[in-house]
Amino acid sequence: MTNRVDPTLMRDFKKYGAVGIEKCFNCGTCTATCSLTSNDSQFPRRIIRMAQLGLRDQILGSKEMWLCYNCGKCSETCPKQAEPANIMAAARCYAITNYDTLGIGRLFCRVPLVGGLIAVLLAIFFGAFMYTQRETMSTESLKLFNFIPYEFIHTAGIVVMILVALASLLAIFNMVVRMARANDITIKTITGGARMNWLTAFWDAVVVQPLGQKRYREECDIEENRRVWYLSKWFIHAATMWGFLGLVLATALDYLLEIVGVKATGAAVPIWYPPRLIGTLGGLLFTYGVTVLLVKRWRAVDKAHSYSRPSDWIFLALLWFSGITGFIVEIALYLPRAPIWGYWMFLFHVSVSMTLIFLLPFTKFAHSLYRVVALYFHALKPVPVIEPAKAGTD
Amino acid sequence: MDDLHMDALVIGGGIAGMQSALDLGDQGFQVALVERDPSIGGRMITLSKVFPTLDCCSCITTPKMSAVAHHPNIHLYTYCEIQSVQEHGAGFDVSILQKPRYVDISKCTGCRECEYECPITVPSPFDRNLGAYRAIRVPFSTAVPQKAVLDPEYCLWCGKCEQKCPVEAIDFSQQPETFTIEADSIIMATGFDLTPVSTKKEYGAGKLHNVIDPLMMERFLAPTGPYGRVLRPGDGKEPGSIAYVQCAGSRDETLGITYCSRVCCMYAIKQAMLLNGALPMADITIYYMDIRTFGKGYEQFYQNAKAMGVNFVRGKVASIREDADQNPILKVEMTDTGEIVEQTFDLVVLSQGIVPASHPTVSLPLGSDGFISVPAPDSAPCVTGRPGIFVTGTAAGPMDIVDSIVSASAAAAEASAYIRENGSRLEVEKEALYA
Amino acid sequence: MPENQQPRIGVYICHCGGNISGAVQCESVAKALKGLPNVTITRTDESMCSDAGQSLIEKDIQELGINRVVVGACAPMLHEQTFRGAVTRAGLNPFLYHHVGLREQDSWVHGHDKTAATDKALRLMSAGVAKARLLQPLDPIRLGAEKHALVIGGGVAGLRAALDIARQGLRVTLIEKSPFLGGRMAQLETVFPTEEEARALLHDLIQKVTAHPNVTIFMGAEVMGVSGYVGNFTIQVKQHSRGVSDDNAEALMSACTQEVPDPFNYGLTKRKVIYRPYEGCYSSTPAVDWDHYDGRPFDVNGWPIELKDEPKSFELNVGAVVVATGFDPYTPPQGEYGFGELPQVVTLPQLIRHLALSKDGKSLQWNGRAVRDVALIHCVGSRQVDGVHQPQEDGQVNNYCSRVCCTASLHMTADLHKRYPELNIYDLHQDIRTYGRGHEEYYRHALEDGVRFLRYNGEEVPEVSPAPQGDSHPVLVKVKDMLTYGEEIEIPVDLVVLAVGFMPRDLHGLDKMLKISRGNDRFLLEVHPKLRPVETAVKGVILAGSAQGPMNIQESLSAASAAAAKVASLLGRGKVELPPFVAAVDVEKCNGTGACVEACVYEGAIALQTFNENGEEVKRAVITPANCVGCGACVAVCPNNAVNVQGWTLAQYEAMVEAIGMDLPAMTEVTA
Amino acid sequence: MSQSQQPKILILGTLSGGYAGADSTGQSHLDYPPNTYILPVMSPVMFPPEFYLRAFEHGMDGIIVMYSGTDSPYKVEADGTAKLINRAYQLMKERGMDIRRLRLAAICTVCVKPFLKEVNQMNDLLEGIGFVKDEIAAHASAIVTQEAAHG
Repeated sequence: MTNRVDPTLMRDFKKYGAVGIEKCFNCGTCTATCSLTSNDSQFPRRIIRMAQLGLRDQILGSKEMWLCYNCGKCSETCPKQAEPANIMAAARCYAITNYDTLGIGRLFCRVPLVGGLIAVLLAIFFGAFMYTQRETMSTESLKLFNFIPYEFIHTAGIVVMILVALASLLAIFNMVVRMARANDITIKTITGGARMNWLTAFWDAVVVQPLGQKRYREECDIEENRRVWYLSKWFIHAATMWGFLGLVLATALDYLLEIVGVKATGAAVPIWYPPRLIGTLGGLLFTYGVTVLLVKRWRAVDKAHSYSRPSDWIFLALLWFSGITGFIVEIALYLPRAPIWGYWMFLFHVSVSMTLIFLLPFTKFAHSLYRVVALYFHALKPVPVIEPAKAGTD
Repeated sequence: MDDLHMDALVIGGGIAGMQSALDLGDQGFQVALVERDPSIGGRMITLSKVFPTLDCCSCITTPKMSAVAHHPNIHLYTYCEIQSVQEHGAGFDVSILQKPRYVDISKCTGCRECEYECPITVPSPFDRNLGAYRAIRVPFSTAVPQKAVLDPEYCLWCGKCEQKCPVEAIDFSQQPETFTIEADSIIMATGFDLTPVSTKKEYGAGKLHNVIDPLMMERFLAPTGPYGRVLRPGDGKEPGSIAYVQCAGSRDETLGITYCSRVCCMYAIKQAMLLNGALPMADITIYYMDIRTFGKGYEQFYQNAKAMGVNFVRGKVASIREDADQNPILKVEMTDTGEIVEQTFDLVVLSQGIVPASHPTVSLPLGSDGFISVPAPDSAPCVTGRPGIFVTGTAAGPMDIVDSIVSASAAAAEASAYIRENGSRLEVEKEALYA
Repeated sequence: MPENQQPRIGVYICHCGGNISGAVQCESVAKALKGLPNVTITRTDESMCSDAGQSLIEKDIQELGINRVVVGACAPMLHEQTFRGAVTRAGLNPFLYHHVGLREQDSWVHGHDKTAATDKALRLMSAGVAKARLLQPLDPIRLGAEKHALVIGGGVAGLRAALDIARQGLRVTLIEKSPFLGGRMAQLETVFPTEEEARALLHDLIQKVTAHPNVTIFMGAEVMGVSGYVGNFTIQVKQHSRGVSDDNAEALMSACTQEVPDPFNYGLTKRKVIYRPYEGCYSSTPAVDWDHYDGRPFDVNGWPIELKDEPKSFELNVGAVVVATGFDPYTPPQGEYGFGELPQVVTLPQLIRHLALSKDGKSLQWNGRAVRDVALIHCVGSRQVDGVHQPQEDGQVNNYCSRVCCTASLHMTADLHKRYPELNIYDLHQDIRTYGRGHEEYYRHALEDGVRFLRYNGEEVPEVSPAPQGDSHPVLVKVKDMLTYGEEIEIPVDLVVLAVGFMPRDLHGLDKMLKISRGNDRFLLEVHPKLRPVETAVKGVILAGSAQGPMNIQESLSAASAAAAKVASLLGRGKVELPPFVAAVDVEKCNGTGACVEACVYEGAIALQTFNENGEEVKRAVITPANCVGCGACVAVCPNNAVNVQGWTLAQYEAMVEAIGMDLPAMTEVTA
Repeated sequence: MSQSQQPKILILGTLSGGYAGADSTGQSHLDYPPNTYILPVMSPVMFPPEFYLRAFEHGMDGIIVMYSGTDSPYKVEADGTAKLINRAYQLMKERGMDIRRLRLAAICTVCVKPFLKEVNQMNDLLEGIGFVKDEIAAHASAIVTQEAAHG
């Protein structure tokens, strides 16, 4: 296969925030420094090289960029200070933009002002829309679903979910097609190989790595971990993710309990009540994680957090607002007297959360999807290559 | 001491300084050669063999040292430090500190009786602290002058040497003395130091047992070296596999040194070739980014090394750690294939680069790289920012021996022209010079 | 005089820091030699050439009355002089010394067989001792030296050498083959790393040289013959006419219609046969290009004016010669990377000229179209590999690195980027060798300017081919890029620039006339890269600049100044000493056959003279040492062996051969 | 094994040619048989033909004259040496010696490969034809036999 150079890509990459990409002289320090890279998945240099030469298909078909957790060690040691970690982040941004065929992702990555505006407008739209459906604000106790009818939120939520799911599937499809093309992945890659290959890969891609943060925890920034665990990079990332998932789980459980008729959604329950317990813990973790991330980026504490692009801020802001408002609502819910601001906070929370979810395939949030897909392909054991029998003997 | 008048004062008795002094002396100028150490010879005399001819290094250096010592027009001041340099007309008043040797060099015959008698063993900087010598000693076997020197830091003042000395040369009462030389011109030949790697924690920050600097390897390979063979400093084992980490102190912004040190590729290849001879069974691998064998005969030298079986791998070594047996382990991406390897070696040499040596007190404008600034390299490559002061060798940036020697002769030409055009010598004397 | 007494021979064997002792059992050899007649003492030492080693010899001469010294060490080329010096210091005649090469011709080549190496060392040393027995004190021939040097070549190295020699108070004559000074440097625009204007620097230098009272310059002049020796060379020079004068130059130039490709612009443009290479050149008077002028008269105001080259020949007497003849850029053969076949392929020097001639526009224009993408290929004509590259006419490939091209190329890309920021530049290299002070900065700049670097393997060079019809670009460059894991990368470009290396120049016999040799790379050869880096094997002939090998401007300047320092040392005192190895006649044996005179081809070296011997008129051969070169042609033909080359006598050779053939009593013991 | 049991090769190398070429070979650390003894000469044009005969008598089994040929700094070296060697061949033939024992070769200062080729060729030859002393003895006895037959 001949690869034709495309000089425009590197300039493009700079627009995605790859500040140092042109400085790289391909010494390989970054790749050899990275503890996550391996001979089947080499990065960051491979990604940098593809971007330097403009090999778009190879970049968009690569799973490598999603295996990176942005620990920043490569940038710390780079002899040219080409910021490889930052280039990896830019590559992810570039991929998010390109997998999304709707063009919305492009706005968030390339035209951050518009992206930000979209997020704000969307939140206002959701808020205003729900506000039109408002009913009563009880001051006796915080009866949130008397304020905005539960059915309405539910329906709106489902509509948003379906739209998001459609857009996500489309983007994932794009990704898979490109990845399959670039890496010669066929159905046989999934079904062939070791028995239960697809299942073990799935287990690894969904549970062990993202949920367990295995490699991030064990292989990435080991020195960092030795310091204080609650400030280590993997834990902050894990706290954010676990917290978020905890909140989602709590919401889902709450809903589930209503369906099975145990309790009404939104009804005040004791602290030990599982959905509430999960929700409170999740909220705490989530708020902690996102806050630390924001502070790190704001203070540019290390190489990995030095080059924040607007899409990072939009994503973190959405996360933070949805988390913190949810938490405040939670507090309001258990105050002896229901404060009026609790209703407004609830409205705010629902709008921001919906915006966050709605924008999932288009913002940095999309990494949660692509990373799982990439991890899945990465975890597939290769189909053993059977050497064709040599004709005759020498 | 009386004030002295010289046509030129050369600071630094390494190969560049010696060559400048010889070229000026050969033209009939009176030259003072001031050296900080007790012997001239500089870095070069500590090397094993030199590229690309693989001549034994002392075969080239010692005759020059000898020629300097015997030259009627060259006045040697060893173990001296420059204190200050003041303009004086077109020339300079140079104040020099003679450090006490505690040995009267007019009496010492270099018989080494004191050295044999001395009970104190101290690490020898000549051998990069790999070997040891005595608190009183002739600095090394081919030292010029062949005179003993006592190291007061370690001396117990037991007086054994004094009793043993057959010519009563030991003089514990010596004090530092300052004297002044009036010189019409100055040549800076102050040389280099290795780039420090203590800040490079990825390479062990100088704490790994079997990771050494290239000058240590030179001492291992030198026939006059401390052990007479190549071994691991960690445990004395003979290494079966040796790796060279190129650009371990150059072209690296994390060290703050962005320039190329120019000599490391060639010395690594040279050492690899010599190791091939010394340890024929050893595997030698050189990890590099660009092989810079640019000089006359250098490219062929590189090709010969390849043909000889030295393994060249492109990729900058990312990190070095050691295993339980103190074997260094390198991690590197072999960029030709993208393969990431962790390779265990018995011995690793960090190809450290060149930084300016700590300067004597001659205030001169420096370049952004820390070396003495040469404002017009493409019209006057040896002229510094201060009239009458010239620079040569590695004081003006990384340079190999061949280039240093040529540059030394060039500096001599500049200095001699300056002396003729501006010097304070009487016209009569100038005429007499070439009569 | 100790030398007239019975020979007392001191024999010294050097370990050469293991270089010799690694293969030769030096102690055994010393022990065996001890038994030879006249050998007073034998010693071995770690390093005979060190001060301590030399002192050992001096001490033995003074204390043991040693009057012949034999040292077995490295090649005599390296240290014979060193030991002669030591012997002299001890008060002995320096020619009572004999040097045996035990390293290059024994230990280094027979290391696998230590016994044989030891035996050989013993035989060579005993031959040395045999010669030493017959050594006689000799005195060097002392000659007056012209305090005048010749510099050949008016490029930057030649100019600098001339200036520095002049500044040392010596007279200099500079001759330049072309009618203008400046050489290759004049063809450059700016220089790295300072980005100064090349011509401004050059003209500053020319100004200093031409203004110096000690300098004489001949342009359009070449060396036709060389005779003599250090201190007293006679150089035949031919100087071509300039053809025009300042008075008629403009009229003739406007009348001139004959045009030829302009070598100053590497054939990119044409110029008239009466020309100045560029505005502001030195000398400013135009000159006629005699090689191309068709001889037809010019029509000046209706008058036909015919120009004729009337070369002047003259002789120069100089004490030393500095060869600063420079280099030629490599010209790729037809088809190498499409050169000469595709109009889009140029060399780096050509592009430099092209840029100098181009007006600044929005884009770089080449071959009538705007250039968007450029590929730059390094190591064209350098680092060539046998079997991959087309050999030169002499069958060799240029396997050396040309040293300058990497930085020169990146200096060019910086300029291109500055002028045409939209240009995409691809740099195809093997290694980037920006070694010098400030050079790595160019690499950094190139990277930051967005130059894409691709690395090819020297054995699989890039391919340049015309693009298929309908492609967006006219040329495709294909390369297996080692930075992309050896994948084949295709680069569509509008222009391919070949970073050509340095070629040694055809000196039209000058090297032969000066009797200087060339190295494996065919550049002029120095004696030793460290001991005598700018001197040739011919005393008084010194190298400066890129005639010796690839060098940038800074390095050429250093080399030129170094050459000047050597000239100053050599000629400053107005006298030189020559080795005494010339023929000498033993009048006792000579009976005037005249065979020697017949055999000698050197003018005035040997002649028959009539003497009165016991009242009888006899003819005897007489030598004039300054004219004798010591070849020994007279020795072979003398029926009486009455003539010998001093220091290399037939008797000495016979004794040496005999010693080699002989088995010493101790030999079996030593080599058993 | 002592070299006295090996055929000996004498090499007369010019300082501007063969001798420097041998030094170059040494600098490249290229092995060749050790039974070679190189003597430096200014120019071999100084050796009368009889010199070679005497060298053979002293036990030199092969002689290579490594001169500088046309590259010599001495004008007569190229032609002059060739003439002298030709006369030496005559003398050798008269004595029943294999004239291949004496060779004239142009070797330059960096002629490493030609130097090795010459040395190895001569060695191969000597391995085949043996010691010169045997050859001389055989010739002498042949003459004796011949004379005896005639006598």
